[in-house]
Amino acid sequence: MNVPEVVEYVKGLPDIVHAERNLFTCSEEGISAIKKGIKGHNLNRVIVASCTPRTHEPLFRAACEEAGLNKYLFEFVNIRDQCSWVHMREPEKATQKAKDLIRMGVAKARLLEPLEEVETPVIPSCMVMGGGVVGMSAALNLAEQGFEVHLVEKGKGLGGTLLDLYKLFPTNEQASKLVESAIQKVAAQSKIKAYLSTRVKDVRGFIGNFEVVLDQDGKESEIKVGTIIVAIGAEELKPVHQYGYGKFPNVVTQLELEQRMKKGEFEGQNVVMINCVGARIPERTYCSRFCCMTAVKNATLIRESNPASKVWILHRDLMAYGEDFENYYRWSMEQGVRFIRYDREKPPQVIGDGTAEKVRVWHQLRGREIELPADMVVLTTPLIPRADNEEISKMLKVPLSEQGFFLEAHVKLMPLEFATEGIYICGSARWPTEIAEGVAQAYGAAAKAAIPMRRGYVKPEAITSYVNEDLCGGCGICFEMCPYSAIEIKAENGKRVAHCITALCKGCGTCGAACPSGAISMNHFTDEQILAQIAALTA
Amino acid sequence: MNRDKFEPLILGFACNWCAYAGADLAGVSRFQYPPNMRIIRVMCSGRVDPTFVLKAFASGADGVFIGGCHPGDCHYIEGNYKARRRYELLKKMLPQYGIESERLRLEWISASEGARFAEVVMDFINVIKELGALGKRQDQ
Amino acid sequence: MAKLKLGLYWAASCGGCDVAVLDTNEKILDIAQIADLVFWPIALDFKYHHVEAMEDKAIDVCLFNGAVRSSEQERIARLLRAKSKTMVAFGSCACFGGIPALANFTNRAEIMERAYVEAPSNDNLDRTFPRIQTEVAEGELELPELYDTVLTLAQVVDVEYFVPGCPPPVDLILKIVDALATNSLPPPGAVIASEKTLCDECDRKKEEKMISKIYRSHEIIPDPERCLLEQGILCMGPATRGGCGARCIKVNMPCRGCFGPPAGVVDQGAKLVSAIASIYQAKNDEDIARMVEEIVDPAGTFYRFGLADSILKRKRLQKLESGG
Amino acid sequence: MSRGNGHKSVLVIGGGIAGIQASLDLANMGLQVYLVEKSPSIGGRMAQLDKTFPTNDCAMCILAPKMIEASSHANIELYTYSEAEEVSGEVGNFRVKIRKRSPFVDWSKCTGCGLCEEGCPVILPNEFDQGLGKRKAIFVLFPQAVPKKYVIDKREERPCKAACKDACPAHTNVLGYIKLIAEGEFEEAYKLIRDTNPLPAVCGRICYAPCEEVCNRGQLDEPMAIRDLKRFAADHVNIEELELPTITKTGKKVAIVGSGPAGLAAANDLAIKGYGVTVFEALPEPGGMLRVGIPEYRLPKEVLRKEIGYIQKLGVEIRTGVRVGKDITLEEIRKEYGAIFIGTGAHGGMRLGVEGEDLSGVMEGISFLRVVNLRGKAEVGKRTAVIGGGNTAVDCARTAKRLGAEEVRIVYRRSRAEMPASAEEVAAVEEEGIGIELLTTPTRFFSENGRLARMECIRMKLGEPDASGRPRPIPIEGSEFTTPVDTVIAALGQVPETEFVTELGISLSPRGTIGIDPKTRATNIEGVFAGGDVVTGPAFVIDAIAAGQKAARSIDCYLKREPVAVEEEERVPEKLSEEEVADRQKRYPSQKRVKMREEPTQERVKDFREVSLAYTPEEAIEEASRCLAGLIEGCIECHECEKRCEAKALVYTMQDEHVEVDVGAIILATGLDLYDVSPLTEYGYGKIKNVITALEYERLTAASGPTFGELRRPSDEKIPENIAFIQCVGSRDFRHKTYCSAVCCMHATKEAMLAYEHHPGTKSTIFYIDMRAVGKGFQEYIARAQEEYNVTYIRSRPGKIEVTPENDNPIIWYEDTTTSETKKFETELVILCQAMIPRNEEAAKILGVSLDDCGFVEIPDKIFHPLDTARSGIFACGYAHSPRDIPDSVTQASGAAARVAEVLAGGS
Repeated sequence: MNVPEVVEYVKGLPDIVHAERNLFTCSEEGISAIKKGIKGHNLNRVIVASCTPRTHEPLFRAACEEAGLNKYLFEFVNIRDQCSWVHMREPEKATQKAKDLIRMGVAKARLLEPLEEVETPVIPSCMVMGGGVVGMSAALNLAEQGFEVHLVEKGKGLGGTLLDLYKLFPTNEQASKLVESAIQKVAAQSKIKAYLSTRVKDVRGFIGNFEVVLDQDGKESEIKVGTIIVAIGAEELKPVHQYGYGKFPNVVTQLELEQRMKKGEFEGQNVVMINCVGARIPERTYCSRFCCMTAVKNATLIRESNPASKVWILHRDLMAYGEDFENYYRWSMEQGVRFIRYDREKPPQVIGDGTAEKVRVWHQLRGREIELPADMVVLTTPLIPRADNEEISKMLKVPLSEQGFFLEAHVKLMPLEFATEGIYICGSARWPTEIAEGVAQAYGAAAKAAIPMRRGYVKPEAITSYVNEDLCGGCGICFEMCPYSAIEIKAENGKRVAHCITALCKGCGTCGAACPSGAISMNHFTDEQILAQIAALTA
Repeated sequence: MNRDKFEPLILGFACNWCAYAGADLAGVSRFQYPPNMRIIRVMCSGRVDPTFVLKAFASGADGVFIGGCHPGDCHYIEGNYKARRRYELLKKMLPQYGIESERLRLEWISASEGARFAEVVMDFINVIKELGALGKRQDQ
Repeated sequence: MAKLKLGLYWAASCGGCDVAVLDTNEKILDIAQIADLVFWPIALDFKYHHVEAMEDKAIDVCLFNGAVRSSEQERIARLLRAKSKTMVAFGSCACFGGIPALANFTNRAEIMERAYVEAPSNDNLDRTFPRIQTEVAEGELELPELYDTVLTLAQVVDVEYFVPGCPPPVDLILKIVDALATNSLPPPGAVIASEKTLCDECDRKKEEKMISKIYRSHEIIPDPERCLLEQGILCMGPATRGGCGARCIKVNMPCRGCFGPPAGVVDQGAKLVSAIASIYQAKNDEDIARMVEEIVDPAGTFYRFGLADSILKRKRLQKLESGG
Repeated sequence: MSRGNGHKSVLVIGGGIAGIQASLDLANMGLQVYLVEKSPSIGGRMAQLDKTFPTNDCAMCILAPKMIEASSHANIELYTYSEAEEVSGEVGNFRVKIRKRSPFVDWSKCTGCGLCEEGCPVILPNEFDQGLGKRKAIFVLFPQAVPKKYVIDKREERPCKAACKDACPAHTNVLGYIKLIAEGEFEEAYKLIRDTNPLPAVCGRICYAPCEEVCNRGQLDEPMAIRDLKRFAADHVNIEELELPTITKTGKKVAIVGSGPAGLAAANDLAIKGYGVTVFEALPEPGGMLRVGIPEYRLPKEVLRKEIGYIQKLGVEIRTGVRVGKDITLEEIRKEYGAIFIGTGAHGGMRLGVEGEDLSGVMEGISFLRVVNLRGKAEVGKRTAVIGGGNTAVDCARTAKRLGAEEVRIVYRRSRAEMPASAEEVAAVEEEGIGIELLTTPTRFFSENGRLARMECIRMKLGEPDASGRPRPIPIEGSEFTTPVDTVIAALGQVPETEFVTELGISLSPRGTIGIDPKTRATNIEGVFAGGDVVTGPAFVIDAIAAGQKAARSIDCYLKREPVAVEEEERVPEKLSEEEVADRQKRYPSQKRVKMREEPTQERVKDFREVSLAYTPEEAIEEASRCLAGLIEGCIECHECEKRCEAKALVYTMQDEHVEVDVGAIILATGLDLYDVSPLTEYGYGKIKNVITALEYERLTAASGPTFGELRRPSDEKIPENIAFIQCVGSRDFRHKTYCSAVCCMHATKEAMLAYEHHPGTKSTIFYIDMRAVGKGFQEYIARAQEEYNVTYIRSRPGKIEVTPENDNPIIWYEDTTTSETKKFETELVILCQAMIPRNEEAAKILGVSLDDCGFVEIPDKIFHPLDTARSGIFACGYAHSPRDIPDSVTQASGAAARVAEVLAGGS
């Protein structure tokens, strides 16, 4: 599109004092041009017409603020992603559209009002949901940093999945020994208050002061915390009548295998493991990241403890990603574990009556079907979201991804945070994660939670609703609109009037649109501003 | 104004989290679509007050488009449900004003549906081209 | 101090507003105390030429009720404007178009066709229609021209004050008369009624604005204690200006919006569409379809009194001419 | 003095996405962070990516806000272009010594505007673009660099003293434009020359080249052919199509008297500065001596017309046939113009002062040449004698030869050594069969029937040096002799005609030239300036140009009411010392100068065709590559950037700086490097053009990349319809890297999708061993690639890549493991997913942190302290820790930040 023509046009618009074009507005020189402009022409409004506000609005708002202009007196017009990039074959029309969009932006900008972000205090304490190794690590880190931690565990004791594991990769240390040391550290840490066989019943409030109702076998109690970390992990899929599971006693899952090994009740001679059971299939499309490595670990342990044993792993792709896993994968081959690749269309069959006896599989490399003797068949199944994810997501008002795990705000920008401020996520609750990765994420989530708690206050975006009490008739329709119950109907000397709790309000505007008396106006998106934009559309 | 030369002017509302993001993705992926629509960004499709729709038609827009999140995706949990109901009632009332209900369109577009955004906009523009000008711009 | 010169006129209206002035019963004497009536077609035998003879601004206050939908009404509206210091749009028709403005869903040709041809009692095979000029033996007869579109008073001339209501309640009339007498009128352009909505003065119990069915008036006997809208009855109260003392609500009938939009609202109908659709509980497409089906005539219901003053004002003429 | 208050601050080494994220988290926790990054900008590898999986949004859109936040955060101090040199002390209080490499640019002044880069003549491969694109010696890492500051890539000392630039009166950046020619950038070379000399094509032909006399290369073997290269550059450019600079008008007007080199140079510079310039030229054609004094065979009129045409296009109006003093007076001009520049040169001839000089057949040299140059021909007799020894005499002689004179000879009163004409001119004269009679001067001319027939000459001998420093010629008594002659041309020298200036009262020097203040170039009359031959007496073209430019600068100051800017004093051209010469001779093989070919003698005398033929491009490049300054890598210190920098930010002598900081903890986040895959000769990287690496591909598709986002294959710039990716090139391979680089599976799929997005219909094939797409949404991403983006996966590790010569298409030989058949797969472009390696050896050594055998950081307790290195208080994240993609690096970075916060709060 013809940018100089647009710049000339903008110069002609009323109230426009200065208009300039620069190549990279989001680069340092662009930012300093804005600041210089504000000071030079003592501007009271700034408009940037370039890419999308979704990525760079905070950047330019900060620039305005640094130059002494209230950051809500800034308007962003998208003439790249929604104009020049999508109308490449019609440059003149794209240029005209850019002019219209900027004219509408100017119309809105004229009516922008300065808004102040309200500082709300943050209670320096955190509730960690989930007492597994991930939850404990986050709790220990925050406690060491000096914050009070409420560690809430549904089960009877701390430790989570690690309690069921036998030995851990890569050092083959006893899982129980590690869990023990972690639990002792938690016990020794005075700042951590652990709640066992306790469920979170209700969560109200917002970043800085969440009111949480806990339910310990019927006994309810309430705690107030500044931040929440979700570390409830995930559970192993129990395959339903696949490969004879549930029918043959000697067909078990990897977790069940580890429990037997832990109790010393395992003495398999010919073991066949089948990977991707119930995973990477149309019904459950995702790969659960480290179940291959669990199989490799257990297979290697079997070989090491019983050199006479024969162990096969039937896999579709061996996900030994990174350095340690690839090295361990090669080490397990050296220990005699045999790997056979099978195709999703030609899955292996478990044969036997009463108990599994052999496994028939199409051997890709040899190009024919072979049979493996098996006195034990181990199914490697993926981790699946916990059953109560749905309930917790509704309670915390945080979304779940398609597969049912918790959905973080942005996979790269904010991988350990939710869009809802003050609530953080780590471990397999976000996505199947092996222990070391999970612990690292636990520390990450602790770091994110520590930021508001250390600062002591938060300043949520000032885009909230505002009730003009002279117009409000108290009909109460707005109350029904708000999922965050951020608007309440107060009864003052016999009269009903609506009132917005700015800290709770997310600024969606549903109440503003529904308010029949026009008493509710949405800061930064007022009716007048939007009507002005509409009028400017055809001006 | 004969049919093929007529260039409709369309006002679009797009919710910041889904439809607007979808429009950006269409941009990043360079999906081309006709330039007849001007988008106003709102925080949620629930923010779109029927007053805005009537004001758009009154001031000369030939079509009004509202883009929101798929049910269940709304960043504010329920905003899009409210938008859907207001839209359905408004669609019944518009013909009483002589405004074909097809001139108003509500679509669910997620942040990852760049291609769909382009298709839907292109289709809506063709529908409006068929319907012809609303005619309000002349007697403005 | 000199008595006020008071003029009243009735354009496209039903005469109810004039009757409402009489409803002041004995208080009419108080009015007589402070004002002399100089023009009131329904009640006193003044003729147009009397008004034309006056100097400009001779009439202190003109209470003009009724919408403007013919050439005569427009002429007199402009005449009274010239002759009056203060022009008051008196009643819903003058303020927002009122019931007559529902004609904006059609046009002059359809009205003529209906009234002079289609109406069952007609016997008008040769389709004679009234004409603006007709030559007769005695001379030339004139009739005012009927407009396609009904206009509010303010759309024709400048108006200082608006007294809504169909008809305006008695205490409102007294209030304006008293204000005129004591010269304590609010600044020009004000609507002499409450700034808030009807809900503010409706003392019915309000619990939960959630409805899952909409009843037409004959389908339900509403509970007199509870808010009508919460019982699924289309009450326009939330989007209608207060000040009428909720006289309809008191007789267990839903508000129909005759006091027009409250101060903060641009289009009463649009706000009602938004509010009612938002509180209708719909879990799926069927529920939504049921809601739409239960609101039989949205435009008619939501713009019963305010069509002429709404954003769109009328049905597209182009659509009517092409038979749409 | 050290900075930082020990336990409350942190050192982060490595400014990639991991380092930035860790710094932001720590800073937001209120801790002071020192972020040290080796390259001039933070951003790391992510900045080189076009899009990032799995969301496919553009890398820069994610990275730029984080970089800006890091650079403007109160608690973060950025040390880019710096390295941690020494770390001592223990957790809780480390003392770190940081070396800040000198960028030779004062970053407090540099605004990142890029004017310097435009002028820089040194072109280098751009490492940021994997060598596919180009950058200059002064550069910024990438357009959105943070901080956006320029850095000079200065590697070696310039092997010569750049004497050429000092010797040139206009101080043309000789070494700069020769370097450009050596790099094949001929048009850029012309533009660089034109910056300091408005008549490159003219000077490229007739300049006396003082630069070549002092050229340091001359001390080795032969000086550079600077003038011939200048001409080559000028001839290689279509001057009429050169785009014009944007000029902002000042509204003021300047008059210039005389359109010779001085006048034209002043007009050019003043026009560019926005003044309305009018040139008054007495002759019918502009150009002064260049037009009427220099014969066509030395300076074709067409070349001169084009260069003057360009100056006219700048807005200069040239009024020919207007003699100031006759058709218009200086006074009238003074009323209408803010300032006047007089550059009327020296067109007056000198008389022999002998009897018979006024006979017809005896002509004065300058007017002879003027007639020939204006009308194209003149009458010369069979026997012609030219009196005088300067260039004008040589021009007259060779012109007379070309006009048909059979026997032409030059008569000069001193000896050959004193002949002012340049050696090449004298050699050319003799080559063209023109005799030279030295120590002879005419004393009398005799006529027959009114026409010149004979002249009497006398022999001379040389005596003591006269005022000009040359030996005085003394006639030898009795040596008179007569010789028949038809035409005599007296070319004794030129004298300025300055009567017209007296009208304004302009003071003249005793020699009749205009007197001026050497500093301001102004005459004694306010607003009137002068320069060129009219001031100095006859000199060379380049001197006149330099005088015009200096006058233009003072006029500019005068009209702006500013004091005249003090010109830094003239630098004396330096010679190489003996040792330096010896050293250069050792380093650079001696190489003779490339001679410019000339028209064969018998042909060229027949007409006025141009005698010398320009270099061919190959010859020009060969000659230009001899220039000593250009023989080093990196900046050649030609000071072009300093000249253009408005912020005056260049500091060529800036040294490295050392800073000490005290920190409580350290995070190592040095990121990844790309493994060189050329040792995998079976894949032919480096030999087969259309086999590129994954990061090269990324740069090709990036909008800020060398091809602005067009995926063009290297061999023929064609956009490939069919491309293939090969996984695990160097990874999972005993001969190279045993580990899996963890990122390439998804990276290849993303790049395949990009190809489809850029050109719908493109078919991609990915050869893989295990498709390790393990992250959130990754499997669905792979499925979408297959369904919507025409990507197919073949499980196989290809054995070899060959190339079909006729279309450069690579052929991949592979065994399809599902069918175990050996197959051939022809494609248009192969992308090797190269292994990625850590680059943390130096940092690890300094920090005393051990690395494992694959080069990643050793992690003692992998389960409970996965980010703690062996040394307490030091943590690692990102690719330095272990192979991982961006999302995992970001989560680890926050983890490391938490561990630091814990340790600084006194934890374990």
